[in-house]
Amino acid sequence: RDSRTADGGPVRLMVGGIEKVIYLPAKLADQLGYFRQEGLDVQLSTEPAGATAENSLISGDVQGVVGFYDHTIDLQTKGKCIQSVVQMSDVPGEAEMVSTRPDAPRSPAEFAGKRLGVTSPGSSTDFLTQALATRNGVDTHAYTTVKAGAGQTFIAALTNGQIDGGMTTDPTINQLTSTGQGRILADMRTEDGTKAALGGLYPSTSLYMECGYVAQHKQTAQKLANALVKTLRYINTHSAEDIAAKMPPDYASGGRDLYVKSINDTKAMFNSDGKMKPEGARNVLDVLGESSPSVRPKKDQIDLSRTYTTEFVDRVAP
Amino acid sequence: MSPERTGNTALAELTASAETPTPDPKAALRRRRATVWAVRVLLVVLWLGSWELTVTYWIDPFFYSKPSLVFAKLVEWFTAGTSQGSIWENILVTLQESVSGFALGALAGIVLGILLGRSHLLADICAPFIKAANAVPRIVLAALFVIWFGLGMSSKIATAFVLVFFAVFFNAFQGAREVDRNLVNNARILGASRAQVLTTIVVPSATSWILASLHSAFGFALIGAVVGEFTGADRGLGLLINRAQGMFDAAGIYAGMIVITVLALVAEAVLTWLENRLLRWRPSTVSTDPQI
Amino acid sequence: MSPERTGNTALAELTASAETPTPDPKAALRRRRATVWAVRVLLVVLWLGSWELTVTYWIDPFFYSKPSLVFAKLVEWFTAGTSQGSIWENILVTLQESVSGFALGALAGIVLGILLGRSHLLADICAPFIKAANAVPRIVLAALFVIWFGLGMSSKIATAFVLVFFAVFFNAFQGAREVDRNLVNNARILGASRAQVLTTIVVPSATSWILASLHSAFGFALIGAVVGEFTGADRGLGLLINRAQGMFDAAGIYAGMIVITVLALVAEAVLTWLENRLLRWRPSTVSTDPQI
Amino acid sequence: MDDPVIELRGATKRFRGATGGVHTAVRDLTLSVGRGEFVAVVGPTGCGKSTTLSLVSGLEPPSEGEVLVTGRPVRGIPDGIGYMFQNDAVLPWRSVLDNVAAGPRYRGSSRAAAREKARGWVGRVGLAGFEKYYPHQLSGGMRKRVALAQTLVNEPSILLMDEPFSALDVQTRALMQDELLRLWSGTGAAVVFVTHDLEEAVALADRVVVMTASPATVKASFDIPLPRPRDVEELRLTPEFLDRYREVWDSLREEVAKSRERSAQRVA
Amino acid sequence: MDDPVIELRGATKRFRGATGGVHTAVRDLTLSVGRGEFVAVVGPTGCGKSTTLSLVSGLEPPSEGEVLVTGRPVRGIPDGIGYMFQNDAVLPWRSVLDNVAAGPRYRGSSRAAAREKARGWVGRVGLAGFEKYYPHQLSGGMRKRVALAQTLVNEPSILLMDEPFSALDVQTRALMQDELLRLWSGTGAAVVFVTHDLEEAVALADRVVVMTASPATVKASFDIPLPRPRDVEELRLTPEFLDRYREVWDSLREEVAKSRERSAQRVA
Ligand SMILES: Nc1ncnc2c1ncn2[C@@H]1O[C@H](COP(=O)(O)OP(=O)(O)OP(=O)(O)O)[C@@H](O)[C@H]1O
Ligand SMILES: Nc1ncnc2c1ncn2[C@@H]1O[C@H](COP(=O)(O)OP(=O)(O)OP(=O)(O)O)[C@@H](O)[C@H]1O
Ligand SMILES: [Mg+2]
Ligand SMILES: [Mg+2]
Repeated sequence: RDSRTADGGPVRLMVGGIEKVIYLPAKLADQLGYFRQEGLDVQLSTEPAGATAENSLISGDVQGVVGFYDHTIDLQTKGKCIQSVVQMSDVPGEAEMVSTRPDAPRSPAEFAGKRLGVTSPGSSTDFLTQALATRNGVDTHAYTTVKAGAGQTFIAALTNGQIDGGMTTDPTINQLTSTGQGRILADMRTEDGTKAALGGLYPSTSLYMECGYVAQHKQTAQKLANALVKTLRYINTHSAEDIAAKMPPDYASGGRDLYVKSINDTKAMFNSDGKMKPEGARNVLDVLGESSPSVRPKKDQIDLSRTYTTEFVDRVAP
Repeated sequence: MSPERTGNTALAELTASAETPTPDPKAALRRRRATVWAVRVLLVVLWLGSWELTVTYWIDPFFYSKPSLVFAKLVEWFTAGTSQGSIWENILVTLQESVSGFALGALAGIVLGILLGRSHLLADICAPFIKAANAVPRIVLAALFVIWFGLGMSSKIATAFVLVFFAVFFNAFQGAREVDRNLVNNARILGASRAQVLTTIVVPSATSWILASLHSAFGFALIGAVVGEFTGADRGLGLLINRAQGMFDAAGIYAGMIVITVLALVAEAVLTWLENRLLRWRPSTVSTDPQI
Repeated sequence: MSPERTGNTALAELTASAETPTPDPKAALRRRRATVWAVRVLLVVLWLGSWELTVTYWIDPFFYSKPSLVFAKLVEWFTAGTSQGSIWENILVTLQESVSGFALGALAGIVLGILLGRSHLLADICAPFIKAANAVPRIVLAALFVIWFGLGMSSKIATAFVLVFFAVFFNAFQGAREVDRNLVNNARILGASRAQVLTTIVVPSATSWILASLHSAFGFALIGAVVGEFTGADRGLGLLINRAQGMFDAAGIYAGMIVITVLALVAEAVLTWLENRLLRWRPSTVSTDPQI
Repeated sequence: MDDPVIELRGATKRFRGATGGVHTAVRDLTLSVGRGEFVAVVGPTGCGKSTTLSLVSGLEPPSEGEVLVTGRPVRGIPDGIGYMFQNDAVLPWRSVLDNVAAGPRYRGSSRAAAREKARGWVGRVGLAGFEKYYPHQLSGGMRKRVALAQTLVNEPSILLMDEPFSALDVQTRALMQDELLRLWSGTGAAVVFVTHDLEEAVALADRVVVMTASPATVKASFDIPLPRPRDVEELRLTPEFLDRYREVWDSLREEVAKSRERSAQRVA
Repeated sequence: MDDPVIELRGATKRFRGATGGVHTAVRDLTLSVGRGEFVAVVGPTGCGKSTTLSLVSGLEPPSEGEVLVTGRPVRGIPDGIGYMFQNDAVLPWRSVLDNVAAGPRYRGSSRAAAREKARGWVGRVGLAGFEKYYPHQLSGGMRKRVALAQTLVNEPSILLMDEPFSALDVQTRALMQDELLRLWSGTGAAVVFVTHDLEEAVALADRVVVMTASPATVKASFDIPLPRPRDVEELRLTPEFLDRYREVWDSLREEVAKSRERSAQRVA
């Protein structure tokens, strides 16, 4: 079943939710034809949960995953070597949303006793919420973590008052703010917002692959890096409208305006060089060291240099 | 005998020419069918109408969409295609997964069910394992299958398989147990070997049990395929729905559900035809069966 | 008559004192039970042993964990508790959801199944709708239920309900159709009203059908609760498993599955007890039933 | 006959036969049974006797013609009817006692009253001591007697019986016959009694109806003017009885021969 | 008797009765049937006749004692046995023809050969023309005849029959009886024939065994030294026949009375 192919064969990439704006570069690169220009035959699949996507990577069903960087650290505690090859974003692209009801928390310091939604327990949204809480002096046991999913279930939960707040991404953020059903408490879609909330950067969207695969298939990795960095540059030099127009029409089926606005608001999270900032990686480890039960005991043994490489993005032609 | 044996039309003729108040059974059947269809259509129209109206005038179409939007979405899918290729391709993928899962699951369920149903010792030994296995959440299994079988079709087939297998197994098992002992004894006396008892007595007796389970099983197979696609896939109706969920596209969710439902109804029609063929020996109950 | 009627011990006594080669049925039953348990335990040991060995020596425990790790995880849960509170609390939540869903779904399935099974007109009208509804993927429904009913218990109960309902409905429906017409006719002649025919003939006749479906239904109820919890929740075994999935904790996944399985087996034991009570009138088939 | 309780007027019953053909079981049957009359029906096997009873009981509608009970056309099951099927239809999940108690329970008796009544009937059909047995624990003849008790406990005013005593030994049968006559004599109930035992037919009935071979219709009807009350066993040896017997027998023999012949032709 | 085909030695059969008690259906039964012998068994209803047959057929094991067929103890179903049940057990999903063809098919005939053979037997029991009917389309007596053909088509060397003709009219019954005798006479098959019709028993059998009231055991055995071949209808009027009949009848009557009494006691 190990479909790891030699350079030149089809490359399967798994996206942890292909329609999520934070993972936009993957589909956009495909739509722009950048993979094909590199001579790559890329097949995109999707899995809604990050963890399942990584499982497919480890079991060898796919060669790369577009997902959150923090999983590479988590997986290193499990003895797996996964590394970020293209680091497309330095910030999570998430926002802590709260409802507009009067009893909703007005700052993370008021999290105690509240019900806070995450996409899934053990996911990045869970860790970010915990980091927000601990940095503001709230014990992680003082609030209730609720699995609220994303999208409609999240919105329904927030508007029904079943959660007081929650961590989510676009287009959910925009949907909530545009209808006035929710407010942004901590905006981690921008560098400033992220630094304010987490005290540093939190690199997220990345293409990561198995270390062994990368070592053996340098050519493929390079081509992927080329295509994705080109895409990042495209994102940084084009308007949200232009980008939206390149995407398949039914990605905007929730409403064209909403989609454009979502891209517009999230666009800022993407860098243009695909390079990991070492202090960002350090900060992720700090955050996980506080919140993740699997990372906490092994925090000091983690070798961050093995969780990412800039070897390929450095070589991308300017 | 022979003058009366003039085929199927004879009955209608006889009763029609008799000029008695006895109603013509064919006409009655036609009338009945017309009523049934009328009521069905009425119900659908009522349901769609009230949906459209409430969403238009009272509640937020964000969550509930409305029939006109769903219809527009369907039209779009079937004319312009979807972002993951032609709708027919997606249907074909899901159908392939569920039909394979259905066929394998039903076969395994029937064979194992009948074997265990007829062997008390085997049943005693295996029963707790099977019952335990039945309670394993398929959604967790689906994730495991992706790990075990990969992202391809086989993991979806496996998910469909486990759903179908248990539905069929329990019925085949009970059906094999319920076989009239007199019939088995008679067959044994007449010289049937164990295998012959199984094929000529047990299997036909259990047929109505098995068919009953097959009615729900194809639905389950579709669900299994969709769950598998939810867990990880690159094509298929499940993915289409999943994507719609992520994109606030309520109309897409409902449109996907409708496509799946139509598939199920088609399969159902095939099954019903099969059932009617297999159970031809039954007394027909349409006209004289006491209503309740 | 009277001298022979000395209770249950009489048979054992009679056969014991007879000093014939006829085997003592009680001892035979004991022996049989011992064999069954021995084989069961052997199977479990074999299975766990080979799992432990292969994982230890050949394959990667990252995906497959191993029994010793799973056991350690279970011990941890039951002594130190889980990340979302005491394990008992989580079990209780999931159990509450699935029992409610099971009870409601089974009741609705039985009532509707029997009613439609006895009324051909109603069945003709409703059948396509029910069959269509059966094919709607529960995982999609679970998301809709969270939207409609919120994140609380009711959305999980609803998910369990739809899973149980269809499993039971199709069997109750077929069971009601399979009722021996002679029995119905006899009851009508004896003066039974329609309601009485339903309660005294149809329901008892359909009992074995319904019970067969209930065997798989509680498993489905558990699955429904877990799927519901996967979609959105703050407690429950499903969430525990989901968390383990998110944290690459294979041992946690398997431990959660084991807890659910044990719940299902307990429920199964209750059902079997009920079945034996309800079907007491049956000829006992243990000793003389032809094997296969 | 004025004021008949059961009246069939040109009743015809057709069934859908094998391979889509039409099978006429009863053709143009006209028959009346008066109040308090005991009619025995005999005829070759498969001619349509059971079908005729099911028409009267309202379980099957006639394809043509009319069936009247107490003057009204039969729609559904007429009041006061009792019908003992050819194949016993006792409820397998009820004990003997509860099987017999079913009728009274359906008709609104309390459980205790129904059981009390049933207990008497279980004894009367010779099954005392078997009250708690389930049908699968009984012999063929015992099951038949449960069905008999089940029917009689309702005290029907119209009694249809389809070979009720065929599975009983000679002696038990005689006892049951006597019991039946005793019960019937007081009530003024109309009885239609299908049997293959001509002696039984002649000994019990006021009138013996001989049916033709399939499709059934009335071939002949013989009044049996023997005095009542009758002692079945003694009666059997009287010359009047033997005369009647001979008469019916000749008529029936002809019919059966005809049915045989027809079947032989079909083979050829 | 030397070299009996069927031998029961002190056979006892107990059932678990209602409410956990034990019911003895057959007690200490000793009986032998020789090669080519035709034994009729009569006895009060519910005494244990069917149970005895099921012991011989190997369908039920005895609780005590021994059952031998052709000298060997019965384990499973002995070869060459044919058993016509009291309740017909025809397959509802097969047509008349395929029901009768079942035996040959089981024993390895080709479908065509089995059908050919079956067709002859369907005609012989008078069901020609009904080959394609399903059992639910037949009358009670017709179903019985299907079962009869089903059993006889296998040409069994040991034939167990449990009230085979009880649902037939007098004439058809006489025909079937003649047919049975004709078939049997050549074959040297052993027949055990349970019936409630004493006339039938005496007319057909070499020996009539009278069973006691429940639990069954052999009460008496009467040789019937009437000459063969017999014409059943004529035989019935000969004085030898009537003598034998009277003998058996007296013996049986006593037994039935006993069974009655016991049941009456139980009521009291
Ligand atoms: N449901 C049915 N479909 C087709 N044919 C039927 C059906 N029921 C009865 N018949 C036919 O009708 C005829 C009469 O059947 P019926 O049961 O009335 O006979 P009967 O006189 O009671 O015979 P018996 O004495 O053997 O009980 C038979 O030839 C049978 O084949
Ligand atoms: N499975 C059983 N469990 C308990 N008791 C049984 C069972 N089978 C038969 N009996 C009892 O055994 C006795 C004999 O039954 P059997 O069927 O042999 O009688 P029979 O002589 O064939 O009667 P009939 O002439 O009425 O057919 C009956 O009293 C019956 O109650
Ligand atoms: Mg009849
Ligand atoms: Mg018997």
